[in-house]
Amino acid sequence: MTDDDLARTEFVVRTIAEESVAQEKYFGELDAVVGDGDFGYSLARGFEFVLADFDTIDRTDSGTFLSRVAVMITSHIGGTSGPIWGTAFLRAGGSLKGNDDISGADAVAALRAAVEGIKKRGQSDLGDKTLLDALVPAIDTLEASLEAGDDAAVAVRKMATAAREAAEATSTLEARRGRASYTGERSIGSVDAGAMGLAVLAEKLADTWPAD
Amino acid sequence: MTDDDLARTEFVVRTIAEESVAQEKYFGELDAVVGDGDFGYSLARGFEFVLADFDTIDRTDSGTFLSRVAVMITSHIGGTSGPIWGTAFLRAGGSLKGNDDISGADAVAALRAAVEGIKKRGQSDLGDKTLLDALVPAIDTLEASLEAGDDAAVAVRKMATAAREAAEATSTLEARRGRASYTGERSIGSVDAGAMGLAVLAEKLADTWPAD
Amino acid sequence: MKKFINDPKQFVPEMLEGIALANPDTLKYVPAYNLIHRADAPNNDKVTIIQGSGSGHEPAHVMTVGRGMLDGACPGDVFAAPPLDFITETVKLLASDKGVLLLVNNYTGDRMAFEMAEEVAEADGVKVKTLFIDDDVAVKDSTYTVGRRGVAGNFFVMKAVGAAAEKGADLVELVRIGEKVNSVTRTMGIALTACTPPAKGEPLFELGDDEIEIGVGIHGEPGRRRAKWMPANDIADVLLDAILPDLPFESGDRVAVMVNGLGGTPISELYLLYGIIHKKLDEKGISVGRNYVGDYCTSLDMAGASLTLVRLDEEIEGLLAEPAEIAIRVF
Amino acid sequence: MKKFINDPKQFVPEMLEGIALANPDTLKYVPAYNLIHRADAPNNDKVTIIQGSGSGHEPAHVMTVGRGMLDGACPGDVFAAPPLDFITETVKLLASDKGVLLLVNNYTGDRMAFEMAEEVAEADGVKVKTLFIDDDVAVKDSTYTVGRRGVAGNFFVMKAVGAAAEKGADLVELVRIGEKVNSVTRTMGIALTACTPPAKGEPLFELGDDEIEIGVGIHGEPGRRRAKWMPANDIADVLLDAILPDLPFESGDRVAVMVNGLGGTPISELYLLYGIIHKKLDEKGISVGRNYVGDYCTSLDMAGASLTLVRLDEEIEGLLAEPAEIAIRVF
Ligand SMILES: Nc1ncnc2c1ncn2[C@@H]1O[C@H](COP(=O)(O)OP(=O)(O)O)[C@@H](O)[C@H]1O
Ligand SMILES: Nc1ncnc2c1ncn2[C@@H]1O[C@H](COP(=O)(O)OP(=O)(O)O)[C@@H](O)[C@H]1O
Ligand SMILES: [Mg+2]
Ligand SMILES: [Mg+2]
Ligand SMILES: [Mg+2]
Ligand SMILES: [Mg+2]
Repeated sequence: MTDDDLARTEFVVRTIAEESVAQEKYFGELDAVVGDGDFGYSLARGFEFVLADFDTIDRTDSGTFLSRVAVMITSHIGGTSGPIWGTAFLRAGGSLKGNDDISGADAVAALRAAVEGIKKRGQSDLGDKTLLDALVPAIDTLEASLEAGDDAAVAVRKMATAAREAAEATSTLEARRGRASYTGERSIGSVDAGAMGLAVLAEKLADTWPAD
Repeated sequence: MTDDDLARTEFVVRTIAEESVAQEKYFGELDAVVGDGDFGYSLARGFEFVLADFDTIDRTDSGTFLSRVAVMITSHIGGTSGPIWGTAFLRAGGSLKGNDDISGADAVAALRAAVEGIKKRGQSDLGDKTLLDALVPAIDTLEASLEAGDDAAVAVRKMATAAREAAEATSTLEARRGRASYTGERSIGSVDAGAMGLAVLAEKLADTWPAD
Repeated sequence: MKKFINDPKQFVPEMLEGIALANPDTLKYVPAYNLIHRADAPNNDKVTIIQGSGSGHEPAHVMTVGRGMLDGACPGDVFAAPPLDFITETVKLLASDKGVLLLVNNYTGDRMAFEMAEEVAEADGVKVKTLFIDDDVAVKDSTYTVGRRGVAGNFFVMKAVGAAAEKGADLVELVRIGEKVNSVTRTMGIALTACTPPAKGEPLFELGDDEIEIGVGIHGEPGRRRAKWMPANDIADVLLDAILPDLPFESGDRVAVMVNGLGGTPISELYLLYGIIHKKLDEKGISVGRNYVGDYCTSLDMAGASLTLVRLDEEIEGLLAEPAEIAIRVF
Repeated sequence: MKKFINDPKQFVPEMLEGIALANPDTLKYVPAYNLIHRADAPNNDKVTIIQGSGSGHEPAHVMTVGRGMLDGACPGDVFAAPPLDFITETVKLLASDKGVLLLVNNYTGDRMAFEMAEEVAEADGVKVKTLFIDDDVAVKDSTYTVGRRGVAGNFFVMKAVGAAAEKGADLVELVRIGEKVNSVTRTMGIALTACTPPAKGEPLFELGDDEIEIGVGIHGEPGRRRAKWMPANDIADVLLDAILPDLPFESGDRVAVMVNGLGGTPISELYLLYGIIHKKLDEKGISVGRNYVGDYCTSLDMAGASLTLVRLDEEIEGLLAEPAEIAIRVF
């Protein structure tokens, strides 16, 4: 019921925000290989704002909460990540709006909505060597696990594992989006910063997922 | 007699010029320690001009020859070395002007004249950590050796040895002239570029001095 | 990292404050949005011109705010497009009755932020148009890519529309002029060293003592390929061979030439390079109408340079020749 | 060594050719004497102003030739005073009926060469005066030393006498003005890296990743002392503590401030440093009448900066405000 849902949503957002701040340096190094190195800085500065105002965010329901977070991200994160992550949170929030009993399927649907938002905003798709290449396989695994009847903690762990594998696999891809794409073939051989960042965040969620 | 004198003068000038060009890099490194590193470049470029026009230089007598070389040096060597070395050659030339039977004493007198010229032009004196600190002891030794009856080759060798020792000794001095003086106490511990350059040239003269 | 800097997070704000303090009569600074704007903006008799993009490219663009150039610049952090609200607030503050022209170098992050900002502004009833600059020939343009980058050539678009705006040109006219200038502008860059973003504290990539990066942008990312160092004559050929066939520039053309320093290269080297390029253009029958040598659009402290050519016509050359009064280099 | 360069021996000539090619209407280039001079010089209604010094300080001084500044500059090789004949031939070529003013930074080599040149010129019946600039507070001045160095402060002397000369001031008047400006100008420099002279091919000295040199001149030589890197706030204090007590500059004074880049430092950092210094001067009751931020007098590719303060009076401020048209940075 709602309180639990909201608590869960808050936990997810707070974990993503705190881990993004904690991983600033590492995320920056990932982006420095063939990008411009600001990925870690952008996420960290943005999520610092989210954490600073965390307690005052509108909590009418999970959807509203996520939408408010989306606005904070978009207005405080620069670079490509601001619009991309902002859109993702906005779409997820939208798909959960008014829903006060969020099922596993609802969560998956929200994540799918986020993916659609990223694709539209970034005019990107699977295979372009972006965070999508980690996010989509991760969601597929989460969905399968939940449908197979795993409880949330297990499903989130499987999702994280899938995200990690998929992120590693991006090193074989040539970047077609983002700054990395300017180096062309040279982007092959290193993982995508956004994809690996996403895997790290998913793993943190799995590591800290509260027992029901 | 004149031809010999002139031949000897030409030999000295040519040796100094060729060795300065050959030692460009080393002289530059000497000047780089606490100076601006252009000593080698300046001498090399200047003496390249002298060598290029060497055969056309007025050879009326050794004095005239040296004076002409002085003008070439002053007009083609920049930095402090241009005026300093130009003045030295000019004064030496002046003291030998019209002299067509140059004795060892005449040679020493010419070198003393050069020293006076440098002191006046550079408003410098012994102990300021300049080439004077190698040149003066070198001349003293040359004079003593000649008066003791050594033949030219021996005297020049003794002069070179004295120059080397005196140049090494400049490392204990604090520079009061030239760019090196701007580093103050920090100039102590490294030899003066001009003094060491002079020692190197003297040694080359000793190594190649023609048997009478 | 050895820079004149305090806290890396304050690098951009402290720099902007310096610009403001150095130009008290002509510029205003709004810390909340990294905004530097003309003290006399908005001016309702003139279209407002705003440039976005990240920081680290100075003098572009916060130091090119002034009469005849920009009305305002609201850069993001180093190499990061400005967050949405920087742009929307800047547009609100500087909007003029004649409208607002947003100049944006073509990068994913900037594109997205400014497209969103344009929507917001229009919703607020502001007349606004966005102009994307993409002059970098190092990037292959194709439907599969994000298109070419906007780099130093941005200067010429900025200068041309800035001059036209002073003379009262309307928004539609400015877009026409800007697109025209962009369409005849080509740039290619070469890096001798990597740059060091304040937040990272170390060079973005390793480069050997005898290596250079060919085809770099202005965000410190590696270029298209790495090569051994080569003499300035050969570098000039590499740059010209990439630029000339692209438009193409041909014998009989009259051009503006910019040899732009990337931040760590002294102007002596830039003029040396300029001389070589000028002579090579002469040989090809291409005459130099105007030339620009110096740091115009940098990549922090990167040693390197970019070459920009603009094919001139009477209109463009006239606009480039118009006066401008900006923050930097006052004699 | 990674520079835009061909043969190191041709570094200076090729740079000068680039300057000439970039300014065909306003400047002339005489290769034999490394001379860049105004196309309209000599002008018999105006005193001719010539600056010597070595190369490697660009834009000083070959790029500051033009209306309101220099009539000609004949630099020696990198960091080397010009040979005597460069100067004598330049004076012959540019001598005007109103006379010739030679601006010389105070270095042994330059002093000697220009004193000799002055003798020669006078022998040729040319009216000539030499003005020595020595604004560097890093050097202790005493009868046992060669005196203080002339560094970035040279710009203000050049600008002031250049402006006065345009208005017809005679030689005596220019010397008075130049000496006055020099007497109220003080500079202090800090290096973050060593520079690499083309002929040497490697840095002049080794400096650790966390070390800086305090009290450097403009010839790449080490400074007065080495220190650990410190934040810009502390660097500003080091510079001000060296400069302020020296004149001294006091509360109530109105000054011109120059934050000069030494060649390898981007303008973003210079403005950051300027902002800090501006605020510290405010606190001390010293008001900034004019400011100059950028590369004015460099040490090749050295990363670093110098701070120059000039105590203004009506005459000096007026002359500094006069227009000038020189080679660099055309918008
Ligand atoms: N067009 C796009 N669509 C989706 N994701 C993208 C796109 N462009 C970049 N990304 C993601 O953003 C990451 C880079 O983020 P960031 O460094 O903030 O962007 P920028 O390239 O502007 O510096 C990339 O690693 C990639 O995962
Ligand atoms: N005032 C002076 N009098 C005599 N010799 C000097 C004087 N100043 C410098 N020197 C000599 O010149 C050498 C440096 O020559 P150079 O590098 O050409 O001069 P600069 O200091 O102008 O670069 C010094 O090592 C010193 O021996
Ligand atoms: Mg990035
Ligand atoms: Mg020297
Ligand atoms: Mg970025
Ligand atoms: Mg020198």
